[in-house]
Amino acid sequence: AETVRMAVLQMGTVAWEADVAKHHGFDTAEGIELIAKPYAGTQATMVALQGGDADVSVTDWIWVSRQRNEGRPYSFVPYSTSIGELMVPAGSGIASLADLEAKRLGIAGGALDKNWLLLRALARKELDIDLARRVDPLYGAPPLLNAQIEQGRLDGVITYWPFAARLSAKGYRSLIGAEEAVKRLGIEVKVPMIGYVFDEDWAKANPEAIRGYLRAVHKAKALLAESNAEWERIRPLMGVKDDATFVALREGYRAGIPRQWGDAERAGAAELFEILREMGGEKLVGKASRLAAGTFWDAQTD
Amino acid sequence: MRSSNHSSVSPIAGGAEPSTPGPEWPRLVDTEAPPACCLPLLEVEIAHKGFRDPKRGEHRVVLEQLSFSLQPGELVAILGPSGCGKTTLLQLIAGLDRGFQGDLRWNGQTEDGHPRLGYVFQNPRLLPWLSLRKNIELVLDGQSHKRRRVDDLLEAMGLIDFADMHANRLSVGMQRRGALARAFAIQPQLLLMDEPFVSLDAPTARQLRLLLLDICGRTRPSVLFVTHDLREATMLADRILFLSTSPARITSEVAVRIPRESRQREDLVERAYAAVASRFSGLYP
Amino acid sequence: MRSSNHSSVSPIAGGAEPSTPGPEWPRLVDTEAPPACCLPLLEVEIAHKGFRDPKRGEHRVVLEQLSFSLQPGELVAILGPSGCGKTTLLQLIAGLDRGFQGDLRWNGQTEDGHPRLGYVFQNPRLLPWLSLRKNIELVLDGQSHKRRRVDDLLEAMGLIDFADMHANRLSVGMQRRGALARAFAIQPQLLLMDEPFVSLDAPTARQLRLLLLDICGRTRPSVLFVTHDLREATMLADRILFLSTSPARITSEVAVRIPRESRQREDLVERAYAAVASRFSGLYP
Amino acid sequence: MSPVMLAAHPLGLRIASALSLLILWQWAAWSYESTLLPPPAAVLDLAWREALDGELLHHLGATLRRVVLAFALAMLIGGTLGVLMGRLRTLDLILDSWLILLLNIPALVVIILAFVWFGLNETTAVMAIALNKIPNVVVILREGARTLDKDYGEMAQSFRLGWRKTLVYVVLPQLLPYFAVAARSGLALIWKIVLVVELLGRNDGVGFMLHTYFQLFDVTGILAYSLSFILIMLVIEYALLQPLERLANRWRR
Amino acid sequence: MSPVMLAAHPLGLRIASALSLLILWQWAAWSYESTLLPPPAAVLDLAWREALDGELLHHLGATLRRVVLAFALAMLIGGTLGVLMGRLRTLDLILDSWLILLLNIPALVVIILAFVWFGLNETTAVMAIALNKIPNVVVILREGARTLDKDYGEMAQSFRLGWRKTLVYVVLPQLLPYFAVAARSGLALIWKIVLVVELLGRNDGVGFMLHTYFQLFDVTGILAYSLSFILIMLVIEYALLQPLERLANRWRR
Ligand SMILES: Nc1ncnc2c1ncn2[C@@H]1O[C@H](COP(=O)(O)OP(=O)(O)OP(=O)(O)O)[C@@H](O)[C@H]1O
Ligand SMILES: Nc1ncnc2c1ncn2[C@@H]1O[C@H](COP(=O)(O)OP(=O)(O)OP(=O)(O)O)[C@@H](O)[C@H]1O
Ligand SMILES: [Mg+2]
Ligand SMILES: [Mg+2]
Repeated sequence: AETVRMAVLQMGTVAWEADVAKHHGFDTAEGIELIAKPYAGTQATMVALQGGDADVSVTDWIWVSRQRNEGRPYSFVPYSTSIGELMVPAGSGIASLADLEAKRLGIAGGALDKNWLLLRALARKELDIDLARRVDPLYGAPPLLNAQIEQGRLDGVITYWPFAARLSAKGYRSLIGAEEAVKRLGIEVKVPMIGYVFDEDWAKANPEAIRGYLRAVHKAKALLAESNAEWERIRPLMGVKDDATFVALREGYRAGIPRQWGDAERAGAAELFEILREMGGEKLVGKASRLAAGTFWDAQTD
Repeated sequence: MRSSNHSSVSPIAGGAEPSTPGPEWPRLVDTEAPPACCLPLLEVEIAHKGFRDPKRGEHRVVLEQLSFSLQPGELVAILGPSGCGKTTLLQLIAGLDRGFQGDLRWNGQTEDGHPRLGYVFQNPRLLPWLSLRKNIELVLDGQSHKRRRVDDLLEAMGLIDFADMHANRLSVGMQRRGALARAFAIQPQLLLMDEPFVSLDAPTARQLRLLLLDICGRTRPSVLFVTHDLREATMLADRILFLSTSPARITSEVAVRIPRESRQREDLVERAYAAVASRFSGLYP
Repeated sequence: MRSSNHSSVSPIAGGAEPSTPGPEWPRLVDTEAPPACCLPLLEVEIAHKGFRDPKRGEHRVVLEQLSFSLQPGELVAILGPSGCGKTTLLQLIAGLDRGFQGDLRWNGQTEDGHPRLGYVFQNPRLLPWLSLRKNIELVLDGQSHKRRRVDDLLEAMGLIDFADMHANRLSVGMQRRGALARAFAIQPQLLLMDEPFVSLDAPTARQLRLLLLDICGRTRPSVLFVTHDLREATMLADRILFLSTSPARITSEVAVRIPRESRQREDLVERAYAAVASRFSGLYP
Repeated sequence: MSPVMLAAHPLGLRIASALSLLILWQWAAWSYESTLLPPPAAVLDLAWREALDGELLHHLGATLRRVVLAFALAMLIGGTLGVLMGRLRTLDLILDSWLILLLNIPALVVIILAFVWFGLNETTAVMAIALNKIPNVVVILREGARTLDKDYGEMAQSFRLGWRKTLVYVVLPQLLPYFAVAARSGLALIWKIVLVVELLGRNDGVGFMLHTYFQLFDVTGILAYSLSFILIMLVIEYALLQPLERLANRWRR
Repeated sequence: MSPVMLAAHPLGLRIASALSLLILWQWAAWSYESTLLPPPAAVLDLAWREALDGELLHHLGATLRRVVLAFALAMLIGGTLGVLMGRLRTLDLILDSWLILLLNIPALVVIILAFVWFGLNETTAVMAIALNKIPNVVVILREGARTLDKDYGEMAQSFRLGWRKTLVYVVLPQLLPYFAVAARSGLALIWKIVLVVELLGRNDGVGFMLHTYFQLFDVTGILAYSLSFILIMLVIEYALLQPLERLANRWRR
């Protein structure tokens, strides 16, 4: 069987999925051997992919498009539609984007974070304000921001969905999610933001491997979507201490499973790229003005 | 070497014939005290001083049962075999090493009872990163005519041309003169000197000895100096202490009675020297 | 100081009266050469040696137009005022400083033309982190009876009890003896010594001088040594070179003709000393 | 020992060496031909553009401010403590285990704890950086203080120089090489730590930008920012540290 | 200068000092009462459990292996280079700018580039760590080599000791304090860098675990892993470095 090495974040969602696939032998059933390599940071999984230490990793298509423009043909298959949320304390007076005026807002992932850019785009469209100038932003590492808001040092955080889920388990509420922001920005379809990313040349050279791999992980996804028992089984991998967090993570994961991946979604992605390019500029998307051709992997439709 | 429990001050007057030496030096019993006037500046009474060798854990006794006193204005020379503990003795007196049994009694003039100290170490110990002049100015407190004083001293030492050189670029003899200048500069009340005039050519050494006498005449410090040169000791000292090999004790003590003002007269010194030397030939094994 | 272009070797035989000194020292014209036998071991011809003071950028001349030669087995003493450049001269000869104009011509026996060198520096320069014994063993190559040789030497120096002490715990005089032992240990063909016997008490110093003569009698090294003690120079040297103040040149040269085997006789040495001394009194300004 | 031949043109040698580095890089970029190793020109171009639009200078300034503040703090506290520990055996015994703990605690842990306990603000950031550097300075200067020459100390003591003169003229000159080591390796260490701090919880600074570019895997951006800061370090080195050191070492033979 | 009073019980003093640290921590944990500062017992408990199920020891071992290898490599290469640069002015001039570049390049950048160019394997990891440490060692030993006493060098030269004896008996003893500094601050530095390396490209090691716990913001876990490693460092310090140093410094008065 061909081996497919997958870089996963230790205790991250992708690692759960990989574990399910392996546990139930989905990989061998599809004629491959899946090897999940754990890393301690999202950056590390990307280093692994680029350093040739992994065949597949998980990231967004903006990155893929940018790499393709620079001559490195990575390709993308949807993994999840969830990206992030703007979380505020339960009793917070903040009810809408407009209320963020002069609030201390933690932003995970820096100034070019997609959640942040989408919310800024939305604020500009709906309220005609530049959120970046209205709030008092604090960029930081997501776990640190969670700790800060719990200590009452922040009025809200924009963070990735697993961290948002942990907060919601503690009674924080979501003011607005990135998915909703996309919708309000005029893109009706659910666009998957992050996905399995791999080297196109490798995939073309190993068509069986990539096909088998994708089938195996989709089986795992399907199982996780249905079975609560399966979630109980992988619970030790999740690093959760309480049921509320456990449930929040489970439901968050399920909500993000992409249901559709057709031309409408791709067109939505192109629109979204346009919005993000406007907000993030060249720094985010590189020199290209359009989503690079071939960013989305096509050979899977068999 | 003869073992002796007693030593006495045997006066040797310049010009006069030396009194015939006895076969043993009886212990000093305060008879015939040195040119004393009043209270001694310092009474040294060292019962025991040793070093532990960290390698072998052995304890070596260096000084034992050593006592003498130093009068104000007195010049005392210390002679003794190499390695017997002369430097150690000066270190104790200077307060640089407190790890000994015994007592140092000061009857000083300064507030803390200790006199102002000038120390000419056996190695010059000038700070190499400072110029010669800075080395000397360093030990002077904010005197106003600092620079004048230093210049005068350097002039007298024949070092004025080298005042701005880093100390480590001077020859050893020059460094030694620098160290002398440093000790003289502070106008010490007690001057400790460890072989101050070695590594100097004869004319320079003689000139510096005379300078020392001159300074002693003017500011009257008490001086305790180590030397291996009996002639030098005879010329400069009021009293000479002879130490035994380690553990060092004072084996004998000789008072030299050349008047201060005639010490530059070589004939007198030579005569006194012959007397002292004849007595001590063969004292060290 | 008298300016002189010429100096000559004036022989002073032990026991004989010195020839009357002329008012000026005519230059050495190879007449009356020292106890020469064959080719000199070393011919020194230094045209110019100076130092740049990095602080003031000034250039100071230290040695100028200095030339002499050293015969195999010869003992030569160098005297000169403090700071005139004696140490610098030894450094040049030892090859430690190549920044000079002039020439050193070796007619050596070893493969590279340079003789095996023993150097007693003006400061002992023993490595403080090694014991005394290791310091000496260090300079010996894998000889088999290393330890015996070192022990014998330490015994002769009176240091055998201190063989295992770290060098920096020894007194200065003991360190100096250690440095002598180190230089003697390698059985040098050329022995450079910079004031080797200072900081030693008179009996020890005398004993070591005799040891040096003994070694010279046995292994016949050429010896060049600096001293400030004319009496010592007279006792040990075949020839004495007098240097002027900087820029140093050889102002005069005296051959001392005491036979090697009678140099321990104090009366002969004293007589020769008197002769040399009377001639040179007042030579240094 | 040092050959004099080439030493006559130290500047020439320096420039040649720097140039050869550049050429090596250019050559490697050509032969590798990938955005993972951009050529110097591309990096320079980006740095230039970023400098023009003001971003680069702003971030450099922010980082530099933190570096300088933390450096001064660490040298002062660490230097004092190090010298004292080198001289006073009891103090050394007491603080030794604390020192090793602090020396080996991961920067990350200190920074996280500092941020968590004292909040994500500028003061905490500078403190956290200094706290990471202090044990390093202590270790270096403690070692230096242990090697102080007793001879000079005795000289100072017998001539009653007093602690101030002793410190300035006797102790510090002997510690100078150790201060030089602490300063040079210290600037480098601080600059490494400041990156982590900025990565974890600041809105500006070179570390913040490096992290942003790292997320996008934009090597050109990473190099543009690191090299700009290294340039500042080079200027500090050649315009400040080296002349100072030369001056202070002039006395050596 | 050092008071002798308490020095009679150095071990007691040490233990008292370590204990007081523990007590301080316990007290802080009590008064703070939050998962952000767990009490010592909780940390110890976790460390113990992790040690029992084998995970902790595995990660510690992996990190230790990397630390030791990189340390040896860095000391060897950096030491040689540093001494040579300190003695040979020409070499110093040539390599100086490279050195400062390497010294100030962020660990992150070196590690990323190394991983991307040479692949994510153990050799690259160790190399990347060593490469981060080498300039530090060079800087320290270069400074040391500059302060070598000319007197002893001249002695070695005139007695024709040859380079081997000169190195072992004349040069190295003088460089010892600098080696001690390089070793101690170096171990600490390497241990900081190894964390970044393990974060970015290894599947095990303390750094890997620290970051995992960081993602979960589990301070207990973070402390358990850091302290376990610090414990190893303490052992190295007290069982190896300090006795060695004492032995080597015995000659000092
Ligand atoms: N490295 C140096 N830099 C500058 N000047 C120096 C250096 N070494 C020696 N000198 C100068 O050279 C002159 C001669 O020094 P040298 O040590 O040779 O004297 P010396 O004859 O040995 O004196 P002494 O009898 O005092 O030992 C002195 O004026 C000294 O200042
Ligand atoms: N720090 C030390 N540790 C161990 N022994 C020491 C120490 N200092 C001195 N000694 C020993 O004490 C003895 C006396 O040393 P000291 O320096 O006082 O002799 P000295 O009389 O001055 O000799 P010299 O005439 O050679 O200078 C020597 O045997 C020496 O080895
Ligand atoms: Mg002495
Ligand atoms: Mg000299």
